[in-house]
Amino acid sequence: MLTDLATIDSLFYLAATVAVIASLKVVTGSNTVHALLYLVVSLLAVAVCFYLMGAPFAAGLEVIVYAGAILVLFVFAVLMFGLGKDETINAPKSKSVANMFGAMLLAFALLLELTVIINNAQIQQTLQANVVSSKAVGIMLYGPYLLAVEIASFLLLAGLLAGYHYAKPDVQGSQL
Amino acid sequence: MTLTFIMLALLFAGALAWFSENRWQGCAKWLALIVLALLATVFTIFVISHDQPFDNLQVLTRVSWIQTFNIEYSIALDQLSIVLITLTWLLAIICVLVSWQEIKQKAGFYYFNLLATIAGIIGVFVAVDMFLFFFFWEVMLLPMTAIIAIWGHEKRHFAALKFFIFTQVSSLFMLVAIIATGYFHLLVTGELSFHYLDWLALDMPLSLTQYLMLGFFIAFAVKLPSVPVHSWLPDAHTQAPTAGSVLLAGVLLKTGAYGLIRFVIFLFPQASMQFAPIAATLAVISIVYGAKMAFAQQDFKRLVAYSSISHMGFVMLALFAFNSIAFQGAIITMIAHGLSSAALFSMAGMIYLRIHSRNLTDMGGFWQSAPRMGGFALAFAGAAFGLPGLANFIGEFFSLVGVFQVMPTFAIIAALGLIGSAIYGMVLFQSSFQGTAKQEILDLSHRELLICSSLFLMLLVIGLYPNLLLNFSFGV
Amino acid sequence: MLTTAHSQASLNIEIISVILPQLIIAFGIALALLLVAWKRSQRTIALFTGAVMLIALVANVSLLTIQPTAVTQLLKVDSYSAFAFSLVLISALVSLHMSHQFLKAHIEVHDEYYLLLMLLVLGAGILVTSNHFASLFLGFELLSISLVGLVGYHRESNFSVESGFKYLILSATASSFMLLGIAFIYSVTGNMSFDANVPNEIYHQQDLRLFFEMGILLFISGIAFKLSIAPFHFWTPDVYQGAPTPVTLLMATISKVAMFVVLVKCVVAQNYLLYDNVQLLLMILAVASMLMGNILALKQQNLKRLIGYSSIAHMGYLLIVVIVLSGESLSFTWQSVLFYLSAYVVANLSIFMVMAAIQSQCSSKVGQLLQYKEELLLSDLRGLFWRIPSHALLVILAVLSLAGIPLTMGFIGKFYILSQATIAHAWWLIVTLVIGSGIGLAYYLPIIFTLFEKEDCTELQANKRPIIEHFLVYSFIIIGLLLGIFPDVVSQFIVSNPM
Amino acid sequence: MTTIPLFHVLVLSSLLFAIGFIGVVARKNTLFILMSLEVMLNAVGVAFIGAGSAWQQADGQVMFILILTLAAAEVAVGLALLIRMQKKYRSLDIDLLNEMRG
Amino acid sequence: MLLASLPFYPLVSFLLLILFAKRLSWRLASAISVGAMALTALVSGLLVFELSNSSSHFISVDLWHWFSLSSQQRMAEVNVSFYLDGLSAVMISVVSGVGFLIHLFAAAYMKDDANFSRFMAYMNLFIVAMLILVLADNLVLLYLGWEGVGLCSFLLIGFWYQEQANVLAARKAFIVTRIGDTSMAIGLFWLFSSFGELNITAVSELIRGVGSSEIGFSLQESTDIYWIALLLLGGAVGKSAQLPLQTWLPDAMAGPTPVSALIHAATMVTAGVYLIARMHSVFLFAPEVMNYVAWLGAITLLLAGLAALAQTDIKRVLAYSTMSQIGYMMLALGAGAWSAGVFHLMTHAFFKALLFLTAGAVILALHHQQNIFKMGGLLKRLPFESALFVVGLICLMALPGTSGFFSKEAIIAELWLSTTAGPALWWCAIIGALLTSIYSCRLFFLAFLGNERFTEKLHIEKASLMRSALLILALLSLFGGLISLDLSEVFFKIKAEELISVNEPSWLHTIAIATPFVGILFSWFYFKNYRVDSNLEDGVKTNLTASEHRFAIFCRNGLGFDSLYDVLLIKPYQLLAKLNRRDFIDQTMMSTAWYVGLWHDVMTMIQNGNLRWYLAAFGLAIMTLIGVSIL
Repeated sequence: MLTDLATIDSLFYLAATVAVIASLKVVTGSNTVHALLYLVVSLLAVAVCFYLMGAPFAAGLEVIVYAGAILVLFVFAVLMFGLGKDETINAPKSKSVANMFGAMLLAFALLLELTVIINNAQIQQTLQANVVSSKAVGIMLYGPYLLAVEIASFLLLAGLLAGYHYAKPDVQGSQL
Repeated sequence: MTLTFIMLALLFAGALAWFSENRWQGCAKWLALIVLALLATVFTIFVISHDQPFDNLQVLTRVSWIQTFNIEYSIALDQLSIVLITLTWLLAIICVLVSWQEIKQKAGFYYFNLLATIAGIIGVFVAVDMFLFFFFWEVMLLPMTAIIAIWGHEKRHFAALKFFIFTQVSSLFMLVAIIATGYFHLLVTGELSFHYLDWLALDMPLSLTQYLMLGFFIAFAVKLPSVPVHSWLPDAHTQAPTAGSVLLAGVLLKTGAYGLIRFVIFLFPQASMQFAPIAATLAVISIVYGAKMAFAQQDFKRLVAYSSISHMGFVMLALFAFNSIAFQGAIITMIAHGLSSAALFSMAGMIYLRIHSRNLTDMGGFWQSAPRMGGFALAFAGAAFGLPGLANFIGEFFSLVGVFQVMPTFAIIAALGLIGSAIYGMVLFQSSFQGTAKQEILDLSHRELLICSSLFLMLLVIGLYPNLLLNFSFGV
Repeated sequence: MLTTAHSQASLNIEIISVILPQLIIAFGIALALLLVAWKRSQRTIALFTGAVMLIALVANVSLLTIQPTAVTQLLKVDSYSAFAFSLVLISALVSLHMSHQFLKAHIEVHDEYYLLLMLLVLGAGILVTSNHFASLFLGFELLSISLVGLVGYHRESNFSVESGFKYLILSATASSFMLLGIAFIYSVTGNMSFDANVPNEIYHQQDLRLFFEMGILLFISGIAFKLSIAPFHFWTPDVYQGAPTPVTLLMATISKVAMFVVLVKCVVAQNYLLYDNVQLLLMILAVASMLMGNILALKQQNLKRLIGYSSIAHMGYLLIVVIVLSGESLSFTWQSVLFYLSAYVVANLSIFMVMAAIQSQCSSKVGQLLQYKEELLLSDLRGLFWRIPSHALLVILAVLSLAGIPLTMGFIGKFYILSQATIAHAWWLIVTLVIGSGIGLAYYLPIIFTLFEKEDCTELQANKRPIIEHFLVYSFIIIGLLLGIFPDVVSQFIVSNPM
Repeated sequence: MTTIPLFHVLVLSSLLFAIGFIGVVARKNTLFILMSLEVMLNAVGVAFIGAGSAWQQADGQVMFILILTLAAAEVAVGLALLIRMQKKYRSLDIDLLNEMRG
Repeated sequence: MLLASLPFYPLVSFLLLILFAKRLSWRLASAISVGAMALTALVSGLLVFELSNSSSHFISVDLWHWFSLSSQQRMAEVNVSFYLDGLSAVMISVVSGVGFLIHLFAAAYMKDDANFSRFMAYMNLFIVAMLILVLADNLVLLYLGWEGVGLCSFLLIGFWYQEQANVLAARKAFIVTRIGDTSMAIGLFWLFSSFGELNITAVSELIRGVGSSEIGFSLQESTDIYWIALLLLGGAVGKSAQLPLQTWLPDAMAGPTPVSALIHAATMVTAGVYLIARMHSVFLFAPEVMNYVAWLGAITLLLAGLAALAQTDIKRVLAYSTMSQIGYMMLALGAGAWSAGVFHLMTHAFFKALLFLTAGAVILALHHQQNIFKMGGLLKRLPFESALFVVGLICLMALPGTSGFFSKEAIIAELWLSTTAGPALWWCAIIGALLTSIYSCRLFFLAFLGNERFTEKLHIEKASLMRSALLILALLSLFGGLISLDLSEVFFKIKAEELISVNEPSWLHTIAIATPFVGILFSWFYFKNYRVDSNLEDGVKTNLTASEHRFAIFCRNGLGFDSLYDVLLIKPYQLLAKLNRRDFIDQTMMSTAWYVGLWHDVMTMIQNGNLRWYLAAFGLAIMTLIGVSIL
């Protein structure tokens, strides 16, 4: 019954809805860590969308790099420097129970969706047909976009240097 | 090449004056004076010894300058420019003389600016490539603005700013018109050209020229100045140091009239003729309004400044009458006003030097202690209100006679300006030199006497023997 | 299954030589990292950076007359981009000199500063040569991120965090918008190269066209943000003020040049102007910039803010060229843009050079260290002319150039713009330009007047200045005058090549 | 071809983008602003992936990867700045940063 | 050559005096100026002699070519050249002769003034300008002289410039005459544009040529001539202090008395008369304007006479009387009695100069007391001056035998039958004569008879220079009428002379001759108090109070013209000037700057440094732009 309804379209819309709701929660949340977790949910939902759109490589990257690396960076920052404690007075208030419930609901929806996809052969088939394979992406990356990759590395270097400069401790006795 | 040499020499001498002043105090003015006299002589010899007559424009130099736009460094002379350049030389020397005592701070840089302005003005009168013309047009503004802004009176920055913005904004319209004409030339002949003589040969439709003409007209009307864009002038003249006012009133305003003649009327005769009623109306308003405003002023220099507006109105009216008599009148008025307003401003400077005020209410009864000064003041005021026998009368008479043949009503209203000029002339002279003596002042020194008497003599000579100027045809 | 036929990029010697300057910079960055590992010295790294840039500049000279050459599908080098990159490199060199003056007094070694500077230059180098949205985006980001690092570089400054944050967040937002725009464009056209033909069907499909136009709009607003074109200009004065002076210079010159060149490239290649809406959009932006920039700059006392506002207006003027662009006069358009940009760059370099000199001179010494003078007010220029005429002369020339007065390059630049606009009969734009210039004079001239005011402080003395500064000042005076009087010297480098 | 219309993907992307932008504008906490920026970038990624899959090209995904890089760099700088701000102002209220004006 | 040199003697003197103003002693300065004037008088005498003996009726000389005006029709040469014919001969004789005498007088009169040389210099300059005016062969040169005398008049009225009142009087004189001058200038423009000529003889010939043709001139030209004549009349009216531009003359009495004698009685004020006489050919072809001339003359004659009746200042009485006498001349000109008008001009110059100078001597003796109510009984104290004054007065009243009688009778005789004038104007002239004799008697009785009403000791100067000048003038006044003027060569008649004596009533002459006596008789009784003055204090008081009714004040203040002009012209002009002192156009221009500044303030408020606002603005801008592009 559930599987009948589960076409690629409907799954996509569901994931999209989850992403939107989760993003809304990110934006409106008051607790930093909660918001970050909602962000993870949103990213996961988007990853599902990617997957459904035939970009499994991108979906994987989304989960690994985005949700995995970047958000962890956030979490580290929040936890290490105690940023979570600083809440602006005007942040919207919400009940934590409702938050928990909502987060659970969204995560659950995503889980459900994933299982449906994995278990539904028809969907898998359709997806296979449409996929832009990671191989193609790789060829592109190291073919025409080779320079772009190089430049992206410099971009990361720039981010690194700037971040280092801002974050490094003050030199003792120095005005600058 | 001689003219180019003269202009470069002026700049060079200016720089020299600037630097040498640091070493030998007080040498800049001598240097400026000597250089001006020398170069004026060079110019005279050049003009006299030139083989071709200057009835028509004689192109002297024509060198390619900016190839991207086919812009040339091209200068030419004709009688009109010769006359105006001669006036420039005269007033330049007067300027140095009136600054003799007045400018003590940063004298070196001052004379640099003065000489640079003069170089720019000469450039304006000789340039025939329109880009070059515009170039000089702006270049002469810069040192002039500096003179106002650095050595001016209490509100100098405001005045300099106003002066600069008015002229600059209006000249941008001219620039657009120049570019448009240049590209129209490209459209017609397939070659971009900013050369005046090329443009003269160009046949342009009236629908186009009326806009182009307007672009030029705006710039020149501001410079002239004509009501309602005159409002920079009183401030600039009032706040400028004496030499600045002399140069402004004496020569800079003439560049506006020169532009009207050379570029508006000769380049776009039809469009100008069509525009003549409006221009003449503006001119008449300038005459009457200027005279009326001059009467209301309390400030000596401001009064003279407004009288300049009135006088230059005569020039514009005469030019837009399209009548040869009026045209001659316009040119004589230009010269005459150049001399007489320069004289009045010098007078203002001399008074300012003595009593440190330009306010008429602070003056009065100076005739008692300074009779020579009073006599000259009266003579110059007389020139300003068109006393026959002095140059201004010839100018106004020719202008009005000419205008009357074409536009009687305008001439009659403009003649009311004569009454107005008598009124402000009387106010000017009487409240400064007559009445009870408010304080004693020194009479003219020898240098000042030289300034006043030379100016007066020139006014008188032109007034009694105008053929000096009238013998020129000015390309009519 | 549609796959675009990407020609396999072959990075042969010829192509490498074409992007040699960029490569030199990139290589220089890598080497600099090694250098840091070997020896941390202010002097060494500064000299090294300077050398890298000089070599890149030399390498770039030969490219000035090059035929358009594609380097993979991402980059395309032509004479225009080479010219623009030369401008970038020159400004970077001047900025380097200023930065060195600014940093050398400190004990701490600021390798990252120089690295970021090189990264910035690299980003600009990529931008000016980019021929693809991807490279555009990367260059854009490289520029932005390096700038974010540099803007807040002076960490002791009160404004460090503020300006850094402002620039980071706004620039990130702007780039997001731009990316969204690119995504929309891409989703309609299916190709991200500038050379791609925009399919004809989008004229007929309403929804697609809507997305396409919105894409262009978002894309342009992203670029407009970087160019600080009104109404996306809000960050400009604040960040200009907060950033260290050499960095402000970078923002005023490099980022403007690079962004504008890429904007023109993109608009030219993709023929966006075929859409009336785009033209209207650009027109609104241009008019708003010309007016708002000039009006906001009035009565401004802080010099850097003033320059910031004036840059808004200048970009507005320059935008006119893009609006009236037409296929026939493409090379003329390029000439106008590049000439105006070089005039703009020279003027900004001149002003900032003097500003930096004043700042370093007016800084007070606290112990061994210099307390850098942060706020540079108009009144700090007072009487400069009588104390150091050369510096003041440079400022005068620069200000006149910005105001577009003859004798200076700025005037020729304005002449180009007016020529373009006149040919295209864009009278309303011309009127706006004239009004804008008029308002502009009301704040440019007071700067000059201030220079001439009677001196009251004698802090800055001519003889104390380093020789290289004098050399730079005099050479810029000469350059400014020479190029203002003989603009052909510059324009002959901006040769037209068949695209 | 996927069955999901490109139009819908773009709408989703715009929606996410709008949410992110609203977050950037509305939130006063700097951390939330950075998070919202991530949401925006992510939304752009959705659009690229959608377009790429609609055209069946790998370019979309390549762009997504590049955006990912950008996001990483941005977050690095942003968090570093955040830490400086925390140190200096003892607060993450973005409205404190308005010393420069006029 | 003699003619050419004429104005140069005073000019050289002027230059000498002005250049070495302070260094010259009184003796030297007066020698130079008076000597120059003597030379001028001598030369003009020679010239007149030469003219009367020469065959042609004019002498002319070209000095140099001034300029030429080219119009469509012809090239008008305007030269600095002099032209002497009968009319100008009369004028130069008057100017140089009377001028010389007045110089002589002035040298003594102004002896103690600190600025004596300057004064004499101005006087000389005035003579230069006046000679140029009368000798000019073209209208532009005439205009030069015209303005020149105006300037000198201005200078001399304001000679004692420390007094604010004198300054104002000078200004008033200059500006009011300038109004007339402007009208004349417009007339010149008009003349040139219709005839293409500015030379006086050439213009006359052109006009006569037009007029003599059988059909007459076209309508266009006739209106042109009408306007030209009217505008020239404007000039004449201004200079000659006729209605409506007469208000400056009484105030002009602020100048030293020789000035009043020379400029404001004998010469300059008659320039208007000269102009009309000179341009009579124009006026002849504009009969309406001739009519106006006559009427203006008549009205001025009456009103000025009326005003003279109420004056308290001796010089103002004389000033009004001058006005009224010039009214006679105008009346004559308007009636076509050219010769009579010019004749009266000449005789008037003699006796009015005499009157003024004598009055000056009296004033000097009374320490600059000019109020006739503070005089009285001078006949006994100053018999010589009083006698001369009486001579002047009887000439003024035109008692038979005096010069005034001959000239005035000549005018009155021609009025009745004149084509333009007529009985009405004749009656005006008669009433005018009556008024003249009344105010003359009033003046005489009040100042010279009765008791002394002054307390200071008289300052009696017996300078022989002064006295001799006065004496010669008195002789001229008495016997000047015997000079016969033959100006028939000069004046052109439009039609053949008709016999005039046919229809004239016989009683006309009787009345004309009798009128002054009636006036004297009337005054004898009416101003009895003044004459007898039995009770000094009361008499003055009662008379003063009696005459202080409104009408008298009204008359004394120049019949309200001054206040009328004040309200109509001066006040509005001043108000306008005051209101707009700051130039509303400038204000408008500057308000643009203010407006831009306002925008700046508004925009600066937007630039508030708030990051979130910047972001919102970013979004807002994009929304707006999307909105615009969708619409």
